[in-house]
Amino acid sequence: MGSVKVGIVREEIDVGAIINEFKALGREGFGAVVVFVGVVKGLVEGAAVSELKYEAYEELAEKILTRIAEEEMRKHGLGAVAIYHRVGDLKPGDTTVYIVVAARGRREGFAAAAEILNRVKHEAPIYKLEVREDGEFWVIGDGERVPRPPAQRGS
Amino acid sequence: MGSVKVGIVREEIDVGAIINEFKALGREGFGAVVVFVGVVKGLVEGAAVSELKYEAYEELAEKILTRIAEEEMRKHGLGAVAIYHRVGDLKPGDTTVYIVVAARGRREGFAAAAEILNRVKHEAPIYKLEVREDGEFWVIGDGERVPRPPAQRGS
Amino acid sequence: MRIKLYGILKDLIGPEVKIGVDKPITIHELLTLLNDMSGGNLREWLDKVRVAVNGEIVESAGAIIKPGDEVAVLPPSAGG
Amino acid sequence: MRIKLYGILKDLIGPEVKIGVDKPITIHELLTLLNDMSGGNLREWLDKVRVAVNGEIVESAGAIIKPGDEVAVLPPSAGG
Repeated sequence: MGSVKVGIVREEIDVGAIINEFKALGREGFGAVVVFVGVVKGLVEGAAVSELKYEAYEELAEKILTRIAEEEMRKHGLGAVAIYHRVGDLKPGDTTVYIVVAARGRREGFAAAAEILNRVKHEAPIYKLEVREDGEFWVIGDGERVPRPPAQRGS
Repeated sequence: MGSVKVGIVREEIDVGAIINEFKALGREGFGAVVVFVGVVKGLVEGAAVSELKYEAYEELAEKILTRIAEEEMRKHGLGAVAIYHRVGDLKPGDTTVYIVVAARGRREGFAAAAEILNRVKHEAPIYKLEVREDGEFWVIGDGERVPRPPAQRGS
Repeated sequence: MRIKLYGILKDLIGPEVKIGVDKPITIHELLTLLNDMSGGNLREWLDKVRVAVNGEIVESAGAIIKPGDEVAVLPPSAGG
Repeated sequence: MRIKLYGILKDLIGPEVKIGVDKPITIHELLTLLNDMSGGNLREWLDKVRVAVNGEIVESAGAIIKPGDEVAVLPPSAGG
Protein backbone atom coordinates (compact mmCIF):
# COMPACT_ATOMS: atom_id res chain seq x y z
CA MET A 1 0.00 0.00 0.00
CA GLY A 2 1.18 3.49 -0.86
CA SER A 3 1.99 6.37 1.41
CA VAL A 4 -0.64 8.07 3.58
CA LYS A 5 0.07 11.36 5.36
CA VAL A 6 -2.59 13.10 7.44
CA GLY A 7 -2.68 15.70 10.16
CA ILE A 8 -4.58 18.34 12.05
CA VAL A 9 -2.14 21.26 11.87
CA ARG A 10 -1.81 24.77 13.22
CA GLU A 11 0.48 26.18 10.50
CA GLU A 12 0.51 26.28 6.71
CA ILE A 13 1.85 23.20 4.95
CA ASP A 14 4.56 23.21 2.27
CA VAL A 15 2.32 21.71 -0.39
CA GLY A 16 5.02 22.12 -3.05
CA ALA A 17 7.20 19.67 -1.12
CA ILE A 18 4.38 17.10 -1.04
CA ILE A 19 3.80 17.49 -4.79
CA ASN A 20 7.52 16.96 -5.36
CA GLU A 21 7.49 13.83 -3.25
CA PHE A 22 4.38 12.40 -4.94
CA LYS A 23 5.54 13.11 -8.50
CA ALA A 24 8.40 10.67 -7.99
CA LEU A 25 5.70 7.95 -8.10
CA GLY A 26 5.51 8.61 -11.85
CA ARG A 27 8.31 6.06 -12.06
CA GLU A 28 5.86 3.43 -10.78
CA GLY A 29 3.16 4.46 -13.26
CA PHE A 30 1.30 7.18 -11.34
CA GLY A 31 1.04 9.94 -13.93
CA ALA A 32 -1.20 12.48 -12.19
CA VAL A 33 -0.88 14.54 -9.04
CA VAL A 34 -4.11 16.38 -8.13
CA VAL A 35 -4.22 18.97 -5.36
CA PHE A 36 -7.05 20.79 -3.63
CA VAL A 37 -6.24 23.69 -1.33
CA GLY A 38 -9.14 25.29 0.56
CA VAL A 39 -8.86 28.99 1.35
CA VAL A 40 -10.76 31.24 3.77
CA LYS A 41 -13.05 33.51 1.74
CA GLY A 42 -13.22 37.16 2.60
CA LEU A 43 -16.83 37.43 1.45
CA VAL A 44 -19.68 34.97 2.16
CA GLU A 45 -23.37 35.58 1.32
CA GLY A 46 -22.46 39.21 0.62
CA ALA A 47 -20.99 39.75 4.10
CA ALA A 48 -17.33 40.46 4.84
CA VAL A 49 -15.68 37.68 6.83
CA SER A 50 -12.95 38.66 9.29
CA GLU A 51 -12.10 35.22 10.66
CA LEU A 52 -12.89 31.53 10.54
CA LYS A 53 -12.31 29.82 13.89
CA TYR A 54 -11.67 26.11 13.36
CA GLU A 55 -11.55 23.51 16.07
CA ALA A 56 -11.38 19.72 15.93
CA TYR A 57 -11.63 16.69 18.14
CA GLU A 58 -8.08 16.10 17.08
CA GLU A 59 -7.28 12.47 17.92
CA LEU A 60 -10.54 11.29 16.36
CA ALA A 61 -10.16 13.63 13.39
CA GLU A 62 -6.72 12.23 12.56
CA LYS A 63 -8.03 8.69 12.90
CA ILE A 64 -10.90 9.49 10.50
CA LEU A 65 -8.62 11.29 8.01
CA THR A 66 -6.37 8.22 7.97
CA ARG A 67 -9.36 5.98 7.33
CA ILE A 68 -10.62 8.21 4.49
CA ALA A 69 -7.14 8.26 2.91
CA GLU A 70 -6.73 4.48 3.08
CA GLU A 71 -10.21 3.70 1.77
CA GLU A 72 -9.96 6.16 -1.12
CA MET A 73 -6.49 4.91 -1.95
CA ARG A 74 -7.84 1.40 -2.36
CA LYS A 75 -10.96 2.53 -4.20
CA HIS A 76 -9.12 4.64 -6.79
CA GLY A 77 -5.86 2.66 -6.92
CA LEU A 78 -3.85 5.66 -5.76
CA GLY A 79 -0.12 5.68 -5.09
CA ALA A 80 -0.21 8.22 -2.25
CA VAL A 81 -2.63 10.47 -0.37
CA ALA A 82 -2.04 13.45 1.91
CA ILE A 83 -4.80 15.19 3.89
CA TYR A 84 -4.00 18.08 6.22
CA HIS A 85 -6.61 20.23 7.92
CA ARG A 86 -5.82 23.38 9.83
CA VAL A 87 -7.31 24.53 13.12
CA GLY A 88 -7.09 27.87 14.88
CA ASP A 89 -8.15 31.39 13.98
CA LEU A 90 -7.75 31.82 10.24
CA LYS A 91 -8.02 35.00 8.17
CA PRO A 92 -9.24 35.46 4.58
CA GLY A 93 -6.57 34.13 2.22
CA ASP A 94 -5.32 31.58 4.79
CA THR A 95 -5.41 27.93 3.78
CA THR A 96 -7.85 25.60 5.53
CA VAL A 97 -7.39 22.15 4.02
CA TYR A 98 -4.87 20.42 1.75
CA ILE A 99 -5.60 17.29 -0.25
CA VAL A 100 -2.93 15.79 -2.49
CA VAL A 101 -3.27 12.51 -4.39
CA ALA A 102 -1.00 10.62 -6.77
CA ALA A 103 -3.14 8.67 -9.26
CA ARG A 104 -2.57 6.50 -12.34
CA GLY A 105 -4.39 9.04 -14.50
CA ARG A 106 -6.27 12.31 -14.39
CA ARG A 107 -9.76 10.79 -14.10
CA GLU A 108 -8.94 8.78 -10.99
CA GLY A 109 -7.01 11.76 -9.61
CA PHE A 110 -9.80 14.32 -9.96
CA ALA A 111 -12.45 11.84 -8.76
CA ALA A 112 -10.41 10.83 -5.72
CA ALA A 113 -9.54 14.40 -4.68
CA ALA A 114 -13.17 15.55 -4.98
CA GLU A 115 -14.45 12.53 -3.05
CA ILE A 116 -11.84 12.85 -0.29
CA LEU A 117 -12.72 16.52 0.14
CA ASN A 118 -16.39 15.66 0.37
CA ARG A 119 -15.74 13.00 3.00
CA VAL A 120 -13.45 15.29 5.02
CA LYS A 121 -16.22 17.89 5.12
CA HIS A 122 -18.86 15.42 6.30
CA GLU A 123 -16.99 12.83 8.37
CA ALA A 124 -14.11 14.51 10.18
CA PRO A 125 -15.06 16.07 13.56
CA ILE A 126 -14.00 19.57 12.57
CA TYR A 127 -16.09 22.66 13.37
CA LYS A 128 -16.00 26.21 12.18
CA LEU A 129 -17.32 29.50 13.43
CA GLU A 130 -17.58 32.24 10.80
CA VAL A 131 -16.94 35.71 12.21
CA ARG A 132 -18.62 38.19 9.85
CA GLU A 133 -19.52 41.85 9.87
CA ASP A 134 -23.15 40.80 10.35
CA GLY A 135 -22.53 38.40 13.24
CA GLU A 136 -21.02 35.07 14.17
CA PHE A 137 -22.29 31.88 12.54
CA TRP A 138 -21.62 28.21 13.14
CA VAL A 139 -21.29 26.47 9.79
CA ILE A 140 -23.18 23.19 9.97
CA GLY A 141 -22.54 20.47 7.41
CA ASP A 142 -22.02 21.67 3.88
CA GLY A 143 -23.21 25.24 4.12
CA GLU A 144 -26.08 25.73 6.56
CA ARG A 145 -25.30 28.63 8.89
CA VAL A 146 -26.66 28.96 12.40
CA PRO A 147 -26.25 32.25 14.31
CA ARG A 148 -24.01 31.73 17.31
CA PRO A 149 -26.24 31.31 20.39
CA PRO A 150 -25.95 34.66 22.19
CA ALA A 151 -26.46 33.44 25.76
CA GLN A 152 -23.06 31.75 26.02
CA ARG A 153 -20.96 34.32 24.10
CA GLY A 154 -18.48 34.61 26.94
CA SER A 155 -17.71 30.91 27.16
CA MET B 1 -10.51 39.92 -15.45
CA GLY B 2 -8.22 37.85 -13.23
CA SER B 3 -4.65 36.80 -13.75
CA VAL B 4 -3.59 34.45 -16.55
CA LYS B 5 -0.10 32.92 -16.65
CA VAL B 6 0.91 30.48 -19.37
CA GLY B 7 4.14 29.18 -20.82
CA ILE B 8 5.99 26.51 -22.74
CA VAL B 9 8.91 25.84 -20.41
CA ARG B 10 12.08 23.79 -20.33
CA GLU B 11 12.48 23.51 -16.56
CA GLU B 12 10.27 22.50 -13.63
CA ILE B 13 7.94 25.18 -12.27
CA ASP B 14 7.68 26.18 -8.60
CA VAL B 15 4.03 25.23 -8.31
CA GLY B 16 4.04 25.94 -4.57
CA ALA B 17 4.75 29.60 -5.34
CA ILE B 18 1.79 29.77 -7.74
CA ILE B 19 -0.52 28.16 -5.16
CA ASN B 20 0.67 30.73 -2.61
CA GLU B 21 -0.05 33.55 -5.02
CA PHE B 22 -3.51 32.24 -5.97
CA LYS B 23 -4.63 31.55 -2.39
CA ALA B 24 -4.44 35.27 -1.67
CA LEU B 25 -7.54 35.55 -3.89
CA GLY B 26 -9.48 34.01 -0.98
CA ARG B 27 -9.82 37.59 0.22
CA GLU B 28 -11.90 38.31 -2.90
CA GLY B 29 -14.10 35.26 -2.38
CA PHE B 30 -12.15 32.58 -4.29
CA GLY B 31 -12.10 29.72 -1.77
CA ALA B 32 -10.59 26.88 -3.82
CA VAL B 33 -7.24 26.34 -5.49
CA VAL B 34 -7.14 23.20 -7.65
CA VAL B 35 -3.91 21.91 -9.17
CA PHE B 36 -3.15 19.24 -11.73
CA VAL B 37 0.45 18.17 -12.25
CA GLY B 38 1.15 15.65 -15.01
CA VAL B 39 4.08 13.30 -14.52
CA VAL B 40 6.01 11.06 -16.93
CA LYS B 41 5.05 7.45 -16.19
CA GLY B 42 7.79 4.84 -16.00
CA LEU B 43 5.48 2.11 -17.23
CA VAL B 44 2.95 2.32 -20.11
CA GLU B 45 1.00 -0.63 -21.54
CA GLY B 46 3.30 -2.93 -19.54
CA ALA B 47 6.45 -1.53 -21.17
CA ALA B 48 9.17 0.41 -19.34
CA VAL B 49 9.45 4.01 -20.57
CA SER B 50 12.90 5.61 -20.55
CA GLU B 51 11.98 9.03 -21.94
CA LEU B 52 9.21 11.23 -23.26
CA LYS B 53 10.44 13.69 -25.88
CA TYR B 54 8.12 16.68 -26.03
CA GLU B 55 8.17 19.36 -28.68
CA ALA B 56 5.81 22.22 -29.42
CA TYR B 57 5.10 24.86 -32.01
CA GLU B 58 5.88 27.25 -29.22
CA GLU B 59 4.49 30.64 -30.30
CA LEU B 60 1.20 29.07 -31.38
CA ALA B 61 1.07 26.83 -28.30
CA GLU B 62 1.41 29.82 -25.96
CA LYS B 63 -1.25 31.69 -27.89
CA ILE B 64 -3.62 28.71 -27.59
CA LEU B 65 -2.85 28.19 -23.89
CA THR B 66 -3.69 31.85 -23.28
CA ARG B 67 -6.97 31.48 -25.15
CA ILE B 68 -7.91 28.32 -23.20
CA ALA B 69 -7.10 30.05 -19.90
CA GLU B 70 -9.15 33.15 -20.74
CA GLU B 71 -12.15 31.21 -22.04
CA GLU B 72 -12.24 28.83 -19.07
CA MET B 73 -11.78 31.72 -16.66
CA ARG B 74 -14.91 33.37 -18.04
CA LYS B 75 -16.87 30.11 -18.26
CA HIS B 76 -16.19 29.05 -14.65
CA GLY B 77 -15.89 32.51 -13.08
CA LEU B 78 -12.30 31.86 -12.01
CA GLY B 79 -10.04 34.35 -10.26
CA ALA B 80 -6.78 33.14 -11.82
CA VAL B 81 -5.45 30.45 -14.14
CA ALA B 82 -1.92 29.17 -14.76
CA ILE B 83 -1.01 26.67 -17.49
CA TYR B 84 2.60 25.62 -18.03
CA HIS B 85 3.68 22.82 -20.35
CA ARG B 86 7.19 21.47 -20.52
CA VAL B 87 9.14 20.52 -23.62
CA GLY B 88 12.39 18.65 -23.99
CA ASP B 89 13.56 15.15 -23.06
CA LEU B 90 11.75 14.15 -19.86
CA LYS B 91 12.37 11.11 -17.67
CA PRO B 92 9.90 9.11 -15.56
CA GLY B 93 8.95 11.16 -12.51
CA ASP B 94 9.53 14.46 -14.34
CA THR B 95 6.60 16.85 -14.55
CA THR B 96 4.97 17.48 -17.94
CA VAL B 97 2.14 19.93 -17.38
CA TYR B 98 0.94 22.21 -14.59
CA ILE B 99 -2.58 23.57 -14.31
CA VAL B 100 -3.54 25.78 -11.37
CA VAL B 101 -6.90 27.52 -10.96
CA ALA B 102 -8.39 29.74 -8.26
CA ALA B 103 -12.17 29.21 -8.15
CA ARG B 104 -15.10 30.39 -6.02
CA GLY B 105 -15.71 26.83 -4.84
CA ARG B 106 -14.53 23.28 -5.24
CA ARG B 107 -17.03 22.28 -7.93
CA GLU B 108 -16.00 25.08 -10.30
CA GLY B 109 -12.35 24.42 -9.44
CA PHE B 110 -12.35 20.71 -10.23
CA ALA B 111 -14.51 21.17 -13.34
CA ALA B 112 -12.29 23.95 -14.68
CA ALA B 113 -9.01 22.13 -14.06
CA ALA B 114 -10.27 18.94 -15.71
CA GLU B 115 -11.63 20.84 -18.70
CA ILE B 116 -8.49 22.93 -19.15
CA LEU B 117 -6.36 19.78 -19.07
CA ASN B 118 -8.58 18.17 -21.68
CA ARG B 119 -8.34 21.21 -23.95
CA VAL B 120 -4.56 21.46 -23.53
CA LYS B 121 -4.25 17.83 -24.62
CA HIS B 122 -6.39 18.31 -27.71
CA GLU B 123 -5.84 21.89 -28.81
CA ALA B 124 -2.27 22.91 -28.03
CA PRO B 125 0.26 22.01 -30.76
CA ILE B 126 2.39 19.83 -28.49
CA TYR B 127 3.76 16.46 -29.57
CA LYS B 128 5.31 13.60 -27.71
CA LEU B 129 7.47 10.66 -28.61
CA GLU B 130 7.47 7.83 -26.09
CA VAL B 131 10.81 6.02 -25.89
CA ARG B 132 10.11 2.54 -24.50
CA GLU B 133 11.97 -0.72 -24.13
CA ASP B 134 9.81 -2.10 -26.97
CA GLY B 135 10.35 0.79 -29.36
CA GLU B 136 9.58 4.43 -30.00
CA PHE B 137 5.96 5.58 -30.34
CA TRP B 138 4.36 8.86 -31.31
CA VAL B 139 1.42 9.51 -29.02
CA ILE B 140 -1.47 10.78 -31.11
CA GLY B 141 -4.39 12.53 -29.46
CA ASP B 142 -5.49 11.09 -26.15
CA GLY B 143 -3.72 7.75 -26.14
CA GLU B 144 -3.35 6.22 -29.60
CA ARG B 145 0.25 5.17 -30.17
CA VAL B 146 1.88 4.96 -33.59
CA PRO B 147 5.28 3.27 -33.97
CA ARG B 148 7.87 5.81 -35.02
CA PRO B 149 8.37 5.49 -38.79
CA PRO B 150 11.71 3.65 -39.13
CA ALA B 151 12.86 5.14 -42.45
CA GLN B 152 13.61 8.59 -41.00
CA ARG B 153 15.11 7.53 -37.64
CA GLY B 154 18.19 9.62 -38.18
CA SER B 155 16.39 12.89 -38.80
CA MET C 1 -18.83 10.89 33.83
CA ARG C 2 -17.19 13.75 31.93
CA ILE C 3 -18.60 14.71 28.56
CA LYS C 4 -16.74 16.91 26.10
CA LEU C 5 -18.69 19.07 23.66
CA TYR C 6 -17.69 20.64 20.36
CA GLY C 7 -18.78 23.36 17.98
CA ILE C 8 -22.17 24.96 18.60
CA LEU C 9 -22.83 22.47 21.44
CA LYS C 10 -20.07 24.20 23.43
CA ASP C 11 -22.07 27.42 23.20
CA LEU C 12 -25.34 25.69 24.09
CA ILE C 13 -24.07 23.62 27.01
CA GLY C 14 -20.44 24.35 27.72
CA PRO C 15 -17.10 22.83 26.64
CA GLU C 16 -17.29 20.05 29.22
CA VAL C 17 -19.94 18.81 31.65
CA LYS C 18 -19.84 16.30 34.47
CA ILE C 19 -22.76 13.94 34.97
CA GLY C 20 -23.15 12.09 38.24
CA VAL C 21 -23.83 8.56 37.07
CA ASP C 22 -22.24 5.48 38.58
CA LYS C 23 -23.79 2.84 36.33
CA PRO C 24 -23.75 2.30 32.56
CA ILE C 25 -26.27 4.33 30.54
CA THR C 26 -27.25 4.31 26.89
CA ILE C 27 -26.31 7.07 24.44
CA HIS C 28 -30.00 7.93 24.23
CA GLU C 29 -30.15 8.36 28.02
CA LEU C 30 -27.00 10.48 27.97
CA LEU C 31 -28.43 12.86 25.36
CA THR C 32 -31.72 13.15 27.26
CA LEU C 33 -29.80 14.01 30.42
CA LEU C 34 -27.70 16.62 28.59
CA ASN C 35 -30.80 18.18 27.08
CA ASP C 36 -32.46 18.41 30.49
CA MET C 37 -29.34 19.94 32.03
CA SER C 38 -29.23 22.57 29.28
CA GLY C 39 -32.86 23.56 29.79
CA GLY C 40 -33.91 22.02 26.47
CA ASN C 41 -31.20 23.82 24.46
CA LEU C 42 -30.11 20.58 22.83
CA ARG C 43 -33.56 19.60 21.60
CA GLU C 44 -33.25 20.53 17.94
CA TRP C 45 -29.79 18.91 17.79
CA LEU C 46 -30.69 15.54 19.31
CA ASP C 47 -31.14 13.75 15.98
CA LYS C 48 -28.13 15.43 14.36
CA VAL C 49 -25.32 14.89 16.87
CA ARG C 50 -22.85 12.02 16.85
CA VAL C 51 -21.38 10.56 20.01
CA ALA C 52 -17.80 9.32 20.28
CA VAL C 53 -16.89 6.87 23.02
CA ASN C 54 -13.22 6.24 23.75
CA GLY C 55 -12.19 7.88 20.49
CA GLU C 56 -14.60 6.10 18.12
CA ILE C 57 -17.95 7.23 16.74
CA VAL C 58 -20.75 5.02 18.10
CA GLU C 59 -23.78 5.05 15.82
CA SER C 60 -26.38 3.18 17.88
CA ALA C 61 -28.48 5.22 20.31
CA GLY C 62 -28.84 2.05 22.37
CA ALA C 63 -25.09 1.57 22.82
CA ILE C 64 -23.91 1.52 26.44
CA ILE C 65 -21.52 4.05 27.99
CA LYS C 66 -19.75 3.07 31.21
CA PRO C 67 -18.54 5.44 33.92
CA GLY C 68 -14.91 6.18 33.08
CA ASP C 69 -15.44 6.11 29.30
CA GLU C 70 -14.14 9.10 27.39
CA VAL C 71 -17.26 10.61 25.82
CA ALA C 72 -17.66 13.45 23.29
CA VAL C 73 -20.82 14.85 21.74
CA LEU C 74 -20.30 16.20 18.23
CA PRO C 75 -22.47 18.42 16.01
CA PRO C 76 -22.52 17.85 12.22
CA SER C 77 -19.01 18.21 10.78
CA ALA C 78 -17.98 21.31 8.88
CA GLY C 79 -14.46 20.73 7.66
CA GLY C 80 -12.98 22.14 4.47
CA MET D 1 7.33 28.61 -49.67
CA ARG D 2 8.79 27.06 -46.49
CA ILE D 3 6.65 24.59 -44.57
CA LYS D 4 7.48 23.50 -41.02
CA LEU D 5 6.41 20.07 -39.83
CA TYR D 6 5.91 18.72 -36.33
CA GLY D 7 5.65 15.41 -34.52
CA ILE D 8 5.33 12.29 -36.61
CA LEU D 9 5.17 14.43 -39.78
CA LYS D 10 8.81 15.35 -39.18
CA ASP D 11 9.69 11.67 -39.43
CA LEU D 12 7.53 11.14 -42.50
CA ILE D 13 8.61 14.22 -44.48
CA GLY D 14 11.31 16.13 -42.62
CA PRO D 15 11.36 19.05 -40.20
CA GLU D 16 11.05 21.64 -42.96
CA VAL D 17 10.41 21.52 -46.70
CA LYS D 18 10.61 24.14 -49.41
CA ILE D 19 7.98 24.19 -52.13
CA GLY D 20 8.59 26.14 -55.32
CA VAL D 21 5.35 28.03 -55.76
CA ASP D 22 5.08 31.66 -56.72
CA LYS D 23 1.32 32.05 -56.60
CA PRO D 24 -1.27 31.54 -53.86
CA ILE D 25 -2.46 27.94 -53.31
CA THR D 26 -5.17 26.42 -51.14
CA ILE D 27 -4.45 24.36 -48.05
CA HIS D 28 -5.85 21.35 -49.88
CA GLU D 29 -3.38 21.92 -52.73
CA LEU D 30 -0.53 22.31 -50.27
CA LEU D 31 -1.31 19.01 -48.55
CA THR D 32 -1.61 17.23 -51.87
CA LEU D 33 1.79 18.60 -52.92
CA LEU D 34 3.37 17.51 -49.63
CA ASN D 35 1.89 14.05 -49.94
CA ASP D 36 3.26 13.68 -53.46
CA MET D 37 6.70 14.91 -52.36
CA SER D 38 6.75 12.34 -49.56
CA GLY D 39 5.88 9.47 -51.88
CA GLY D 40 2.40 9.12 -50.38
CA ASN D 41 3.67 8.97 -46.77
CA LEU D 42 1.20 11.61 -45.69
CA ARG D 43 -1.86 9.84 -47.11
CA GLU D 44 -3.34 8.44 -43.88
CA TRP D 45 -2.73 11.77 -42.09
CA LEU D 46 -4.38 14.07 -44.63
CA ASP D 47 -7.72 14.25 -42.84
CA LYS D 48 -6.15 14.49 -39.36
CA VAL D 49 -3.59 17.28 -39.72
CA ARG D 50 -4.17 20.95 -38.94
CA VAL D 51 -2.47 23.75 -40.82
CA ALA D 52 -1.31 26.96 -39.20
CA VAL D 53 -0.76 30.05 -41.33
CA ASN D 54 1.12 32.99 -39.83
CA GLY D 55 0.70 31.60 -36.34
CA GLU D 56 -3.03 30.80 -36.42
CA ILE D 57 -4.81 27.52 -37.10
CA VAL D 58 -6.78 27.73 -40.37
CA GLU D 59 -9.63 25.22 -40.45
CA SER D 60 -10.87 25.51 -44.06
CA ALA D 61 -9.15 23.31 -46.66
CA GLY D 62 -10.10 25.95 -49.23
CA ALA D 63 -8.25 28.77 -47.46
CA ILE D 64 -5.53 30.46 -49.49
CA ILE D 65 -1.82 30.48 -48.61
CA LYS D 66 0.37 33.13 -50.22
CA PRO D 67 4.10 32.83 -50.95
CA GLY D 68 5.83 34.33 -47.95
CA ASP D 69 3.27 33.09 -45.43
CA GLU D 70 4.65 31.22 -42.44
CA VAL D 71 3.09 27.75 -42.72
CA ALA D 72 3.16 24.78 -40.34
CA VAL D 73 1.54 21.37 -40.72
CA LEU D 74 0.55 19.82 -37.40
CA PRO D 75 -0.47 16.26 -36.47
CA PRO D 76 -3.13 15.70 -33.77
CA SER D 77 -2.02 17.26 -30.48
CA ALA D 78 -0.73 15.13 -27.62
CA GLY D 79 -0.08 17.46 -24.72
CA GLY D 80 -0.37 16.55 -21.06
